Amino acid sequence: MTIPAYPTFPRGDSELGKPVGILTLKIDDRDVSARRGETILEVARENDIFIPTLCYLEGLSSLGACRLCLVEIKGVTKLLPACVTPVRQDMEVVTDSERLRRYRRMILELIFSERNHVCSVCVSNGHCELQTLAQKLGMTHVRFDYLYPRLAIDASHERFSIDHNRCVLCMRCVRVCDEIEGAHTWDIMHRGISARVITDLNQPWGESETCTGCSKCVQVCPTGALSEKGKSVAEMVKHKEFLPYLQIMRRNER
Amino acid sequence: MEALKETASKAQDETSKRADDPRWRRVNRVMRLHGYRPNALIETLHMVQDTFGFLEMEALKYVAKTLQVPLSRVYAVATFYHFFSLKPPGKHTCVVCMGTACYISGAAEIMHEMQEALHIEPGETTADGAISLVTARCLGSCGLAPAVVLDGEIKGKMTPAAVLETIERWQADASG
Amino acid sequence: MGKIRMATSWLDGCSGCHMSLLDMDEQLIDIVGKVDIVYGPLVDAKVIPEGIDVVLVEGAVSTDADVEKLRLLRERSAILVSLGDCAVTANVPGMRNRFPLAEVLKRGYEENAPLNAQIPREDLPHLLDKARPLHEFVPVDVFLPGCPPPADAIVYMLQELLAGRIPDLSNKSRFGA
Amino acid sequence: MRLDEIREIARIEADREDGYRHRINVCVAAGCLSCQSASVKDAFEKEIAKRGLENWCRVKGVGCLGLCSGGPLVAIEPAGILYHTVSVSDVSDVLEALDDGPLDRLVCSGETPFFKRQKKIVLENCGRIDPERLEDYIAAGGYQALHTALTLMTPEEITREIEKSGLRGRGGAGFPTGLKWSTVAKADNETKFVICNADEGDPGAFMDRSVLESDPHRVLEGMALAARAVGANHGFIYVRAEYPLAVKRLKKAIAQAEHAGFLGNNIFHTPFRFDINVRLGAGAFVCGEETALIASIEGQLGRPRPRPPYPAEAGLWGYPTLINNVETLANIVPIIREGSQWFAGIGTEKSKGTKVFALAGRVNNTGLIEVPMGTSLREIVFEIGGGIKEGKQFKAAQTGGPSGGCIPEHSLDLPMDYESLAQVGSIMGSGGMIVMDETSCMVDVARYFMEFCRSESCGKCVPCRVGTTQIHELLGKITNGTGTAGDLTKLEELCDLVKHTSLCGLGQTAPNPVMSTLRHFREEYRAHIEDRFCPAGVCRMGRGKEGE
Repeated sequence: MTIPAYPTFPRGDSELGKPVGILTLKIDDRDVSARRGETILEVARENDIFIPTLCYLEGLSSLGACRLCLVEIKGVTKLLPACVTPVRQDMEVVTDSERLRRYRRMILELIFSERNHVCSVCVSNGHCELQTLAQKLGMTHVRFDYLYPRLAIDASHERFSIDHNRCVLCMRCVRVCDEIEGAHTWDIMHRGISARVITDLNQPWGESETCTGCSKCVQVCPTGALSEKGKSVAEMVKHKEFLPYLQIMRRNER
Repeated sequence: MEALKETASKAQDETSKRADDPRWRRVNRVMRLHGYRPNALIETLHMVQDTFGFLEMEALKYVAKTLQVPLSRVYAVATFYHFFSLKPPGKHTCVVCMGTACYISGAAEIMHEMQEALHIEPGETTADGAISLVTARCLGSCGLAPAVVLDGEIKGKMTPAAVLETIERWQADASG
Repeated sequence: MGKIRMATSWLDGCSGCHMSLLDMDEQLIDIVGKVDIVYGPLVDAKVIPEGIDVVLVEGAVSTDADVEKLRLLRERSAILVSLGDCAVTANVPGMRNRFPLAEVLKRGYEENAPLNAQIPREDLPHLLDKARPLHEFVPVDVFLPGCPPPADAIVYMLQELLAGRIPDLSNKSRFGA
Repeated sequence: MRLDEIREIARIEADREDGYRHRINVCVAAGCLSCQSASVKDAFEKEIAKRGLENWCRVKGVGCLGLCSGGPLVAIEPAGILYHTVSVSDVSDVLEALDDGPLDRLVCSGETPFFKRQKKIVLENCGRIDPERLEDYIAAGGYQALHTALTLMTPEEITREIEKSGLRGRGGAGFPTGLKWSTVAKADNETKFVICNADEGDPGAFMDRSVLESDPHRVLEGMALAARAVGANHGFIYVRAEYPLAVKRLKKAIAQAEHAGFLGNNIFHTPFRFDINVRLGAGAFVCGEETALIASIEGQLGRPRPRPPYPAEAGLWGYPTLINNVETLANIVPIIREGSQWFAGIGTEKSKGTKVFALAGRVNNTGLIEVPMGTSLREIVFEIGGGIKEGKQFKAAQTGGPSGGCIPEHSLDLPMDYESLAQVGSIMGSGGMIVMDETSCMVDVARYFMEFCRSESCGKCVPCRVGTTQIHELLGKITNGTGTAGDLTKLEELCDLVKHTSLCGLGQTAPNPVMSTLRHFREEYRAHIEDRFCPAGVCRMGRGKEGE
């Protein structure tokens, strides 16, 4: 196993004279200010600069797993994920370049090739983050062979179902169940290409001893993997607004 | 109320059974040494597998409960690490080393022959529970490639024929 | 300036993309003035002609006959458009791909047949192991996903092609609806 | 324990050894054990007892003697004779020959390049001491470096010695060890940890295993020195469960060291305290990555997390943590004992010291070797390795395992150091070196390594999880004769993506075997695709899918 050398961030020395905790940097040649400790993604969003994300969700811990939010930083050879990289004084960030666009499209191609994402017959058609990203990033076709895994649908829960064909392993369900609901019903079994989300000891969801039926996992799922039963495609809109709200409430409690 | 009593006494039985059984005492000892902290999970699973040969569902539940680790996390850890097995091993085990040195010296050929002879894939056990076929990443016997472990005994410079000979003896044992 | 020689073709699909093509309302008149449709389900021609300028292909590649037809179309056309999700991703026809072919045939022709259950073996094109998108067989010049692609996107694409440009279709259509 | 007590133990031990006219050392490391060296050792003991020679001869099981292809190996001291392929039936002949000179049919000449060209620092005790006896280690000078460091040096001085020695990490990319130490040393925290990474996962490497099995105390002492330098009081050794013998010897060594007061509280009557615990890996290559390794010690899934923060700032349970691999730590004791200048005098300008390689594959002499950095590949393969088996043609040497690359024939004169290896698209890695001849297909080798990475990927990030699978699929197509002209471009694009966008080192280096073979053996790929022909005759072509 290779341990790559520690990359070092170019440190600016013009921090003197700035108000405490506020720093300035450039994103796509725009001067922006930020609070110390904020991530590149947060600062970009405050300034309406688009960086694509899939595993990231405001209100949950960040993973840096989908790699769609990779950005270029001047003076750093590696691409870094915007969702977990804190801003630094005088950092120069590029969120959009030919190279980034190419990588992002390829990452989407890989996700589409991994499982059976048939948008036309998906319950989330029209409300799917993956579908929207493909359109937004101009991924019009997949050049790699589809893997066509044989995956199951678990509809044993009385109100929800999970279709593994649509899962992108973003782990939002795992995180929301652990971090917000506190049940930790979900996790991921196996590893690599064989990884699957599971409930409890890989039991049918309906037989889970720990699931509270709160539906948070369904609401945060970016695709049609987790859905509510009995809803039509038009109705299957996900509501994630509760997350930042819950976070604020919990912080206030403390 | 009756049902509740029954459940309670069952749980009691379960605990005392585990306290009486020397095998479970080994497992409990590991957990106690680590102060029943969740971070003892992997060490505990090692002991369960070492004691029982594999990780049974009931054992996973028991460990989850005792260490206060979510069930799904226990299952995740037990399947993430390839050293752990959720299925009982066969009576005999044939481990074919697929390390680089063994691979370029013909390990793939040995593995191929074994699959043909046993009609199973690597990681599986024959239907009669007699023989498990396993691959190893590297046994560290690269100097003696290709290496095969037959029931715990490392054999170097192996050929398909030599391994088959042992396999056939095992098969004869099982049917005899 | 002479008219553009256009062909359309329908492989393993539902013809929905052709419907969408016809769904462009009054803009159809404008387009028809500029193109000759020389081959396809919309016209009578039985043989694929030489010298096609643009061919729109709907549907996935599912049989050996599809492969043959697609190769011929590619050979005889300057620009090949992969029209709709079936052509671009194999879409619904590709949903059989996660099952072995024998299982698929058994399911379709035996288990679900109320009478005369039998798998057809003669006079039909040989089904491929998997239904696949066009670009896994031939080079494709333009991809227009959608199930079906909206008529407006088709219009935009044709207008751009007529103007001699390879269109940028991102944002005009998407996978699924 | 005090220094004079150590010296006393060493003296008694030396006297005891000198009391024997003949000392028979039988290699009981993994390689020789797999050719039944244990029964050879038993046979010696029985035969000596039968002949009543107990007061003249003693038999000892020792760690790796290096020349694994000649196992079981038996060394006779003080005559300095090494016998190869000793079987139980040879035992009485060997005993007969003790007084009359060597037994010609089994003797290995000590003058052969295999032994003469090596320089042993890390392996200095391997094959000389009984790894299960602390006294043996002490007699070989053990724990004196720790005594020196604790009584005569400040932590800063220890770190400075390591910095000045130029030692670089032996687990992979070669990060300067001293710099790593000083980063952890500077971290402001009362609690710090030192971790020894013994999760040797490269499928063609076994040097860490040999060190642990042959000289476990050296690693413990190295860890204690590191702990003193960075200010840590707790250590962990994360070792593969697949190495039961190494685990057993480590645990035994820790117990001995604790009992003797080399670990625990008030070591050498100083305020310094340090304890070491062993944690078992469970079969996940990715746990060689620092953050995954830490997660695994915490009992979690071995999934890497983005860095920064680096383990040096926030590691095990969030505390500053130093992680070094076994071979790196095994270099610490000699550096402190002999001084940084001595160490810096060995090797090349940028790569100091020696490197242990697990030499395997199609060479005559396979086994564990240690050479100065900068030794040429040609010297290793043709002199130490004794050339290619059966007089075949050298084709390539693979270093760095699944993260490394293949070095072709025209680079045979390449010096083995970090920079030169990087230049040809490989890496030093942990030290696996597999030599290949014309019977190896380079596309198949690339496919083999990609299969490894695919199944070892933790699955967290998309490029590694799906990218390695797609690369493996493409290589599968090429090696079964269904590759197409566009596949090489796709391969290159995917390799570029996986290398630059994966989360951790596993993914970032996974494409290396493919990229290096594409670079040096492109015509072989072409032959598979265009002519449906495998030049090495390894790939079974024409097993393609129907309809294509």
